[in-house]
Amino acid sequence: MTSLLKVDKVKYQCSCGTFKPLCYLYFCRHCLKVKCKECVILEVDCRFCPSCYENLQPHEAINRKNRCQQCFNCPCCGHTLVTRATNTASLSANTSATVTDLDESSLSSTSVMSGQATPSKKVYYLACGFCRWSTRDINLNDQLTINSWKQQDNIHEQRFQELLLYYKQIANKEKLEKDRKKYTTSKGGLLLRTSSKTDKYGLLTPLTRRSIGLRTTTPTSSTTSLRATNTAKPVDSSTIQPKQSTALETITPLEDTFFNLDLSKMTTMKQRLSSVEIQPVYTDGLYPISKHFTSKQSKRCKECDHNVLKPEPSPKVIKFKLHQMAMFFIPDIRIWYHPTWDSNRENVCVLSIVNQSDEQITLKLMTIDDILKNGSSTGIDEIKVDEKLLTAKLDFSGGNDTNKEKIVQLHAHIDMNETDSKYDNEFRENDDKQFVIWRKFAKIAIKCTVKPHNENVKNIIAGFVMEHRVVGISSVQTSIQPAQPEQNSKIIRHLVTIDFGSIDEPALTLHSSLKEGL
Amino acid sequence: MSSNLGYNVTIAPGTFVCEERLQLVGEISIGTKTVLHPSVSIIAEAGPIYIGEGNLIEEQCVIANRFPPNADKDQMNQIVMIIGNNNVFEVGSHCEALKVGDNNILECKARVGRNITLTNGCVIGAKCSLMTNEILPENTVIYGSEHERRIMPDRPAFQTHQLDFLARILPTSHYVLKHGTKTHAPTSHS
Amino acid sequence: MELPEVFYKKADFIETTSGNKVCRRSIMCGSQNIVLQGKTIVMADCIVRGDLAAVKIGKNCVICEKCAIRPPFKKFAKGVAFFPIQIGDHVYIEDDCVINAASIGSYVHIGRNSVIGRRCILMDCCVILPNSVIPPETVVPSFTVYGGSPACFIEEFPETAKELMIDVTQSFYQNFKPTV
Amino acid sequence: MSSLFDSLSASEKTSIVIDIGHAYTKCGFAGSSSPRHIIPTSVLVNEKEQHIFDNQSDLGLLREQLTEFIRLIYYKYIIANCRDRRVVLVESVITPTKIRHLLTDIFLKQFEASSLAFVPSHLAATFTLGRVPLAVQFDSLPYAGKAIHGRIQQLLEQHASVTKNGKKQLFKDINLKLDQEILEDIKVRCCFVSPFERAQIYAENDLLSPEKQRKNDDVFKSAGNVDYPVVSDMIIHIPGIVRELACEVLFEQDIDGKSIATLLLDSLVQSALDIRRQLADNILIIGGTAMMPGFLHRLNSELIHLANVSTYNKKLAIKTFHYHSPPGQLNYVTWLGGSFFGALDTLESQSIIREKYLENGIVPDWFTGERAG
Repeated sequence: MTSLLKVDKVKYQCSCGTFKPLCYLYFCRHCLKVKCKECVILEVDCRFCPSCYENLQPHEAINRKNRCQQCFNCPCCGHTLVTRATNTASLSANTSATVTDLDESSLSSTSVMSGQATPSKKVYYLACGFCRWSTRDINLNDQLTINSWKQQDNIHEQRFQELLLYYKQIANKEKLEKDRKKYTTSKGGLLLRTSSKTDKYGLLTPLTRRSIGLRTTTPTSSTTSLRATNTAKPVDSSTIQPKQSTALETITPLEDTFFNLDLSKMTTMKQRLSSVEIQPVYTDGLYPISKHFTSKQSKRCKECDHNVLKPEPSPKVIKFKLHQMAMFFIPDIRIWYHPTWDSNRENVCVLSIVNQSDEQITLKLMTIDDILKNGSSTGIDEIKVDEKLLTAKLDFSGGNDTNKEKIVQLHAHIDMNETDSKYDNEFRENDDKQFVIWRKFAKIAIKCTVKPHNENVKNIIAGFVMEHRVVGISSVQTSIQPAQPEQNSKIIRHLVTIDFGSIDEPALTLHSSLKEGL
Repeated sequence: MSSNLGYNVTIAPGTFVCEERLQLVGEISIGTKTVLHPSVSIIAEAGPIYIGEGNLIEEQCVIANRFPPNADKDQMNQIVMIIGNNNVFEVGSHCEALKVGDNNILECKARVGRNITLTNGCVIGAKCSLMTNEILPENTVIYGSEHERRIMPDRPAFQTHQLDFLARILPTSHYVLKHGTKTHAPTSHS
Repeated sequence: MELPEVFYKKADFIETTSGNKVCRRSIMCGSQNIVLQGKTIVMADCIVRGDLAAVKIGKNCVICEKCAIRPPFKKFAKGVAFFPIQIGDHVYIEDDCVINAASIGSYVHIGRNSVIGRRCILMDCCVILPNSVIPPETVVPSFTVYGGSPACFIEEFPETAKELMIDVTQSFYQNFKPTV
Repeated sequence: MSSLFDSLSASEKTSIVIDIGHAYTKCGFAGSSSPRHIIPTSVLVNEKEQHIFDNQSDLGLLREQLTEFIRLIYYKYIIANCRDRRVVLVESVITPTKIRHLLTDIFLKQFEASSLAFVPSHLAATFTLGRVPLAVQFDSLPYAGKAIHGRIQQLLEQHASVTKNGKKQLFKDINLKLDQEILEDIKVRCCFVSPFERAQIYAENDLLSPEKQRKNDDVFKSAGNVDYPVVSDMIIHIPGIVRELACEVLFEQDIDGKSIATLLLDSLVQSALDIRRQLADNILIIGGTAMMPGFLHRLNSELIHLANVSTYNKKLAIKTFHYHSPPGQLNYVTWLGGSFFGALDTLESQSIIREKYLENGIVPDWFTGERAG
């Protein structure tokens, strides 16, 4: 849908200075500023499986390593695996003897159908609907219950925990020691300490020993292929020293299979990395991978710490508790028409302006020149214009110097079917007909001229500034000063850039509704 | 260019050919228990097309026996295109392979060129196109944007249930060609 | 960018009382099983297989040329059955798509030449990029963009998806005019 | 015991450990025995995958892409709130300072991490051995992978043929440049490191020339050919010789007479006499390239060969070497070290603290010994 409307043609300046399409921007009603995704901080609201939509509490999800227990990805192509049920003929022969394959979701209905006490028993296996991989490919036995597939264990887990415990003890000791000697401890470096006193990890022990002339005892048996080389003892003997890693001399040579290999039996990098701990080399080592969760996030303004967006915590609901998108506060600008470009001339273009907010907006449009000439008025956040970005000049009055600021009024956004033209006529009377060439409900079409800066311009980018009033939520108690309703509203300005595309681009076809106005 | 738009089709009993938007060109024979959905094109341009039993050909499929590129169309001998039994041609698939064995599946929008030979039990994944010159080993699966390949341990399951169901339901809502031989004289057009 | 005007020959389209515009050159099989809830446009050479199972399409949808909407089948122990398709409101399906989904939510945009596999579920507010393959039984979550073959998560979609999609489908309908 | 640590890691404030590599990035939580994900270091730009470090000159662009990439790590891959979380970054000592500063800024300012610790990758790797880390340790160079890719392309041009649209042609005739992705796939799925003896025969006979190769087939069984299909209309016939010789680039001596093996021996020669023995007995090889089939075996043979015959014979009395095998796959060993480091209580004292950084903006270098924070 962004591609249909080509939303990246028109960009608004965010309060941080970057330019983004309006539909991607947020609006903080406390700071009264436009915020982009760099200016908000994300918070995970709910975690859920993107396949079965199971919603889990945060700690539970983290406990399960953010993976679903019911859904699996295909280790071959990454697509979701489907549980298939099959009937086995008798209890004794619990594998093979497949009668029919049927889908998992049809279980309830088939169990009713096959209710006439047949001696058959259901078993389940996982299959991929895309690359047709199945758990039978790797000779996994079919399971008697749905989703009783075990995760593969990391063979290094125990060793890891052993080491971790060891390091934790040393770290604790160091902390204690540090606390005790707080007043004397010299400030060391990051990791490499210069004094052996603080070298709790023993990183430098051999080196320091060497420096004071001590020789470490070298083991004598250099002929054994497998041996434990022990060097310096740990600094403190009270810590539990895990078994040290042993160095091997003999290395398993290259397997002969590589000389005549079957390409289809080798796994790809993607397949290997999807199971981090195992990283199988051959396809028969592939194993179903638990589905990874996705999350919904709420977004918070970095400046004032208020939420700008808060979704409903249920994964299926698309509503928001708080939905402060810039689109609902700031009128939306789109390109409606541009002619075949002529770089020496002012090209007449048509822009549309839509008000998506619930309130009527009075909009003031200014050219870049106005802003540069007049500077900013008091009480309005200054706008910095980087003229290097722009390659063309946009003007609203066709070059006539009279009355450069243009003021238009826009209706509140209402469902199109509910309005009648009475409102339109009211506003239409006040319109500068040379400028506002068409009006319907909350949408108007304005005429402007675009002239490229010089003949070498390849890509036409023009810009202008618009100004309007927004009403925010004040963090100050408003009930104390009820007499000042204006207090929490503010006039804000936006710098808008419009990318009209390449100068060679053909003219857009003019809508029939605009033909009178031009 | 003179193109012969007439056809001569032989349909075996128990076969259902939906007439709507059906495009037939050349000499075609369709075996029993085969189902053709609406909007199928079978173009026997370079020679006859023989379609076996129990095939399922879905909407917007094109099965074509084309002239090889740069060939002299008048000088050429007829080339025969043979499609075996129990194949599935899903929606929008395009098959020009001259030899198709049994029990193959062309998924949606799959394309198979004329230099390919499909043996048995092969699956060409959705939107995969195969234009090489090779004989696919049995039970090959081709899938994904990079056209990855793998070999399945078994053939894909038969579609007999679906064919039976379609045989029941199609005649109730579609005009279906009766079995027998039909010829349609070439239409001359200006 | 505003959507361009699209003109059609009045004789080519049937307009129903609820504002649906269906091309005469489309194939609507088993039309008693097809429900279009209003202001939906179905263009030329589309195939909608209402004869296999019910097809329900919501309001303000646009189904472009040569799309096939086909209820998915499911295998059972004793035969097969075709399952109804549900399509929500404000759904835009571009040219040459094959839709075998079980359900498509509202405010969904499907790019051209895509294949939506059997019994897929597309949640509200999701986007399928052009030339994608959604394998059978995939669930596409809300506010995501999926693409590729097999389709996978590409990026997040802005939270204005609903408003953008309403805008697109409504202005498409307004700009879809008969030639005078 | 495992459940104890699971509950520890379940805490919302577990620090995260990220090892941003040139090609692949490893990410996960501190105190767990493997990274959650290993992902290509790339972001999507206009729906096309773009490697982040391919273009390092434009710092603004790099920042933008890194920010996007780190956001993906936080919210797509490990699903963790970034605010007030400790971060451990495993970095290579040859990481340019500007990138280090950039990362500090992104993590502490953009993602509001409470602290950030840099762990040098070589030290991190020794953590996994649980012993006093006296070890020669060798990371199979960040660019080794790229070098092999280049070699594959070159060898394919010399030896391979292609069937395209049904026609068989020589690879070089159609002037085909393969993507890095395809080259990597060929490397991973087809190539292997040939044993030392075979490589010697190749080197002596200069079997690269086709005539000799043919002659040779009678006496010497060459590796089998592989037909590699590329997308829809092409099959590359990869001869065995390409599969076997691609990785030779790692062991050939360059203009300066350097190869992986000589570098290792040189570092032994340069170390003090009394610890050489120990170093040679404690070699740790890490990195993804070291996972190539046959790599370690070949390296060992090379080392023994060089130590016995060539110039090293006089300088070095060591004739045998011993290797460690760390508790994990070779391509994430450094990450594992970071995982240990991040799980310790002392982490904070060795990190750059956010408040301090915002105050003074100093990013201490690991060798300057400047105190963090």
